[in-house]
Amino acid sequence: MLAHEGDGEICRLTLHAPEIARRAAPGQFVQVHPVPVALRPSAPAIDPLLRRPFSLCEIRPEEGEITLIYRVVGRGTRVLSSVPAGAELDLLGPLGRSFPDPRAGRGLLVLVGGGLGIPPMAAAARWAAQARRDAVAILGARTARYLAGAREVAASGMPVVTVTDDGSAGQQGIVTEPLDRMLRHGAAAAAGRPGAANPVGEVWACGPEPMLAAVKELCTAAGVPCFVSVERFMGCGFGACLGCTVPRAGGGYLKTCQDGPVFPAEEVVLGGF
Amino acid sequence: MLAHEGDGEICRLTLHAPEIARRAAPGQFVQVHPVPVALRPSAPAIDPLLRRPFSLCEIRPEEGEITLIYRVVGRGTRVLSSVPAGAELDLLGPLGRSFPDPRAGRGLLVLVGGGLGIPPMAAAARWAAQARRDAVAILGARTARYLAGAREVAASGMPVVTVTDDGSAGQQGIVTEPLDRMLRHGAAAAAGRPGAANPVGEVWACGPEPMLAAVKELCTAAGVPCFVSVERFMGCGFGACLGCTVPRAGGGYLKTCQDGPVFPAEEVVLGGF
Amino acid sequence: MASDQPDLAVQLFGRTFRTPVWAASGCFGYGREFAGVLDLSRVGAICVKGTSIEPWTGNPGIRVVETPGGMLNAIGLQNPGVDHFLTVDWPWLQEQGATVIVNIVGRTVEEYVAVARRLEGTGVAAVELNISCPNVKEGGMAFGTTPGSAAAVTAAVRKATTLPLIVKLSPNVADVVAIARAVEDAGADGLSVINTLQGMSIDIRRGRPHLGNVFGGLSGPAIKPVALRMVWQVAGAVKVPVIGVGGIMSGEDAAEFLMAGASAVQVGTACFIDPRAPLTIAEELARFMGEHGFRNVRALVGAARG
Amino acid sequence: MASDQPDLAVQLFGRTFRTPVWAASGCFGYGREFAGVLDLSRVGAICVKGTSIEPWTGNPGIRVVETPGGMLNAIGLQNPGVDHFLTVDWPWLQEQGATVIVNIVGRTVEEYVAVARRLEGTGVAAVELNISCPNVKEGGMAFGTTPGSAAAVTAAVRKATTLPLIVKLSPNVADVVAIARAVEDAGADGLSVINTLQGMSIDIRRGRPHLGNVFGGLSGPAIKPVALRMVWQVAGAVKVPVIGVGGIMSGEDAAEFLMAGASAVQVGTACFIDPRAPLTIAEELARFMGEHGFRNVRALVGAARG
Ligand SMILES: Cc1cc2nc3c(=O)[nH]c(=O)nc-3n(C[C@H](O)[C@H](O)[C@H](O)COP(=O)(O)OP(=O)(O)OC[C@H]3O[C@@H](n4cnc5c(N)ncnc54)[C@H](O)[C@@H]3O)c2cc1C
Ligand SMILES: Cc1cc2nc3c(=O)[nH]c(=O)nc-3n(C[C@H](O)[C@H](O)[C@H](O)COP(=O)(O)OP(=O)(O)OC[C@H]3O[C@@H](n4cnc5c(N)ncnc54)[C@H](O)[C@@H]3O)c2cc1C
Ligand SMILES: Cc1cc2nc3c(=O)[nH]c(=O)nc-3n(C[C@H](O)[C@H](O)[C@H](O)COP(=O)(O)O)c2cc1C
Ligand SMILES: Cc1cc2nc3c(=O)[nH]c(=O)nc-3n(C[C@H](O)[C@H](O)[C@H](O)COP(=O)(O)O)c2cc1C
Ligand code: FES
Ligand code: FES
Repeated sequence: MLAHEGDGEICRLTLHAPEIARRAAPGQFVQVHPVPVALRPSAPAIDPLLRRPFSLCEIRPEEGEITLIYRVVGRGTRVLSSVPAGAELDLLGPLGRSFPDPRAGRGLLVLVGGGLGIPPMAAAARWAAQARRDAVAILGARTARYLAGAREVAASGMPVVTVTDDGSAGQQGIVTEPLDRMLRHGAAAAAGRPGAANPVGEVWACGPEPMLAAVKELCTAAGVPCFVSVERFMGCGFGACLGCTVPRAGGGYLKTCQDGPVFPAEEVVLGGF
Repeated sequence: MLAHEGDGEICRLTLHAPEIARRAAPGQFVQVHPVPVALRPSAPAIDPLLRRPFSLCEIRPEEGEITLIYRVVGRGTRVLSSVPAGAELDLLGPLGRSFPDPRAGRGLLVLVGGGLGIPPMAAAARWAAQARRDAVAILGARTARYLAGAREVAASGMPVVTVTDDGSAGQQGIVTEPLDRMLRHGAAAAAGRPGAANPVGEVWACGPEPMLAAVKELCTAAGVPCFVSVERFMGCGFGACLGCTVPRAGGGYLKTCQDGPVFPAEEVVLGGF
Repeated sequence: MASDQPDLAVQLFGRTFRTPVWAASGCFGYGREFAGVLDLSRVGAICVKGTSIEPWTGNPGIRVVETPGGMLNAIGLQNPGVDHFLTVDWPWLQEQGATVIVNIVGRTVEEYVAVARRLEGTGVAAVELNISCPNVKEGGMAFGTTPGSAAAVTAAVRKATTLPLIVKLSPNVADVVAIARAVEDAGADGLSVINTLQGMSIDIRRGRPHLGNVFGGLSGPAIKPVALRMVWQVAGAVKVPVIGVGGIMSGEDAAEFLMAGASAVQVGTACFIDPRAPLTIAEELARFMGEHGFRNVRALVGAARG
Repeated sequence: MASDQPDLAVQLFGRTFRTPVWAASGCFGYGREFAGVLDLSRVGAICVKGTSIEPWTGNPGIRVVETPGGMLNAIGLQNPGVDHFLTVDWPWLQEQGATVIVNIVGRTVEEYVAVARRLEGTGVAAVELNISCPNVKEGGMAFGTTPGSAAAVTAAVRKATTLPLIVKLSPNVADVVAIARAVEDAGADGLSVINTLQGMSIDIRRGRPHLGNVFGGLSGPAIKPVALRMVWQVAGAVKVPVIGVGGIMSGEDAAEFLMAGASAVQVGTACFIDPRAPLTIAEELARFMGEHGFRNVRALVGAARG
């Protein structure tokens, strides 16, 4: 681990993990054990017991570094937040399916990130920018404080629309409002085409499941391909426990950790978490 | 916590604990939870779950400080050893019965410390020195490395006889050998009476239970009052769980944490731990 | 987010308990060790150490050992006997203003009955029958492991006392509901769920069991999911109040048990780590209730059964 | 302190297992997810996911949640069915050189028998009967909770297969020894002890159980003392080998089970945290054995029984 900063609630963890940085694609995640390696010499630590999944926020293969942004919500993240910079952590990854290659899709790409769904959009934004894909981001949170990762998204150079529930940053409102407008009228001022209303060709979304369900509904209505990144409690993170299932459209279950976390929206039934 | 140093196995922990430092007497102990307070905001940490008992090695009421010396033997002490200097720890104490007031006893006082039984003898030695009680210490360990606390005992100014199993410090042998000699022939060169063979009037011992049993036997044979400090697994450390019992001579049980850890040797049946 | 201070009082057995967070038997002695750090009258109720008709010496050898997220104990119900309790501890506890529940133990039905008789008319708040004791007459199995023996001891004590009668169930059974129902039918006014799970631990360096008694009772956070499941099952099957016990370390843990259907909870192992636990946990529970709009305990009880 | 490398091989059911540290059913899938991080042929044995005659979809809603020192799962035995196993997974596992034990599940005795029949002659190392499944015909209780139903399913499968037959016992019983004996008498060649303890957990913020299924199976270090106690009891009561399972996270934990009388162990939850766990733990066990002068596993088995 290289750096660890936080205000006790939102933390930013930069790790030296060359192997992961080299192989990872945006949308993938890592499984982190919050207890440093130094405290787990033979017997693993049990408080917490399991690893915790976090999306890759920044992937820097050149530096061999990755960055995670997380919120302290329970025991695991609290223990993690206390780990001093310089300590060694135990990671598994990169895990799961990434967003699709931005070169493969067509038309304007809209990234939608809600709350802690914003950090993975930073990696996605950088990917889209590198692929010179026309893209715009819509980022939303309860208040300005929870827009963690928005700076990293903006750093990709793409236009960003910000909304907050309380108006403390950007417009007051929720992410589906600007998305709905874009789907109907196209996005003005997207990369490189000022003035022109650029029709949306594809949407990638990450955030709370009700938000994902709403985004999916709008995209389905508009006939626009949509990819959603979902969250589930995870036993293993690599497909062995069958603990992280999401109902598959048409019956049965998919594993979030292995078949996802990024799914074509039409493949999954949302609203269960 | 003020300072924490160690080589990964033997650690020395100095704590700011004015209340404990003011009230404690040598032979008493504290119950330390190895997980720092910062990591136990509402729910207590469970790895480890229980507190760990450690004898007071140095008690400095003026500075409001206490020092503990401990050996890393398992999970609890390993977690404790990783706590950085400056962190806040949660302590209960002082707990249990101390050695008897050195002013009350008569004749030469012999302190016998074996291994991790040496640290409490440092506080005892200082107490005896302050009381101007004629005293001498016999300290033993497997090797020189495990003589932690011997320096602090010597700092009291009393003569110290050191023995190790392998001869890596002091004479080769075990503590009962010099004790036996002293009980038979008196101790030469005890404080203030060079040359005179000073008969032993009282023995205080702390160390592994087989050592305590041997010390007790020698003292009984010699008719010399003996106080032993015993160790037991502890549930609570303050008399509530009945988990730390030692068989009472004459039947029934005594609580190590409340009736001890220091007992008149004749009151307890040793050899059970 | 906090609203006005929620009301922690609970009415059970025709009496008001100041809070629903009680001290569990065997983890609070007879209260004396705790009097220095808390006001005993502020604890919802104190279940004193399992008390028998004659003094019991308890088990030899090592009696407690830590396990992952829990601890094993094999105290062997060491206690000074009910007469000592009545002459020495009870007067003192009354002076402290404590609400006291007496956990009673016996090797035969007659011994249980004898202890209950002695408590009659003393003013203790209730009797709690610990039916995890070895049943001497029926060959050493605990009374609490079959519906028949559990009901028999309950019925006998029921006849011997007018005090509220709580029966504390053993978790070491296949069907806790069958035992709960049998005990309710036999006259219990309430059920404490659960006592410790039977477990063991081996000292691999010495190559022998840690505990002198080989087996011990597992308590602490490790058993919380089992306790909570049994509280959920029992509370759904009986009409009498259920008191949840097992691994409660925080106000949030207590809220889980109340939401599962418990009318009150007991904290055991937590008292060893924080001797103020019954009060700390009650304060945390009040904070949780305030933040989530529960104005009184009744609103919380069974809230997750929806 | 280390002496020459101790011998980890164990002979059971007339065959040699490379180590006594096996992967527990449901925690290692069909091995595929682990092939990238370890050599499957080096794992003592792989107990594959509980496999039924037809594919099972498993439970809706949240399926796993962490608890203190443990986890609850309510997967609902999702599996692709024995035919999928035989056509897709088994050939692949054979290519990897894996030693495979097939954990079988059913809702009726006939379903268990049907799965066992399909495995006949395939060359899998053994069948492991998971008798913690709901017994549809006897009204939803698990087969493993009464000696009679446990013996009945064991006897039926015994008749249907010449493969070594291991029966995996449920810990949710009052008297595990009675069930162990019944199952041994019915023809089991070995016993796995234990499956998960039934538990639950409540999401107090949403005011409802965490798991979609309300109840789940508790695994992980929290249950180790209970598992170890049952291994000790069962190993003292039966002649067939006992395989210890429950909360094993390290070589020292494995040594505890072997010293208690287990002839081998399985690791489940540990595989989620460290996918190399079966090998890591075997290495740690070898180190412990070397340091304490145990030259082979046989010397360790039952060493604490004195
Ligand atoms: C693929 C994926 C990517 C994620 N990326 C991020 C990220 O970049 N930043 C971030 O802050 N959070 C992210 N999360 C959520 C994060 O994993 C949880 O906040 C975290 O596990 C909570 O752990 P805890 O012990 O502090 O909380 P507790 O609530 O105490 O955890 C208890 C258990 O629930 C699980 N859990 C709790 N909340 C969640 C959740 N939302 N999703 C999955 N499991 C949960 C924990 O893993 C643990 O097993 C992601 C989750 C998934 C599945
Ligand atoms: C009154 C008293 C004073 C002590 N003073 C000191 C001291 O000054 N320095 C020092 O290094 N050690 C001292 N000890 C021993 C110390 O408490 C143990 O080494 C420590 O608890 C080990 O914890 P662990 O988690 O690292 O070991 P583990 O072996 O993992 O502990 C498991 C459990 O066993 C208990 N335990 C293990 N060894 C002992 C032991 N020897 N005595 C009591 N309980 C034990 C632990 O407290 C814990 O509950 C003292 C013990 C007692 C009872
Ligand atoms: C050391 C110890 C002694 C106990 N003694 C008794 C007892 O005398 N009577 C009884 O009914 N329960 C006894 N118990 C069980 C507790 O009251 C409680 O049911 C159990 O510990 C689970 O709760 P916990 O996890 O909060 O400790 C004892 C528990 C411990 C740890
Ligand atoms: C997610 C999960 C799935 C499981 N599935 C099965 C199964 O299909 N068949 C079975 O017999 N046991 C199953 N088990 C139980 C384990 O094999 C093992 O008995 C139990 O988890 C205790 O061991 P542990 O503490 O090492 O995990 C499962 C356990 C878990 C955690
Ligand atoms: S988390 Fe285990 S299969 Fe997905
Ligand atoms: S440790 Fe609890 S009574 Fe001594």
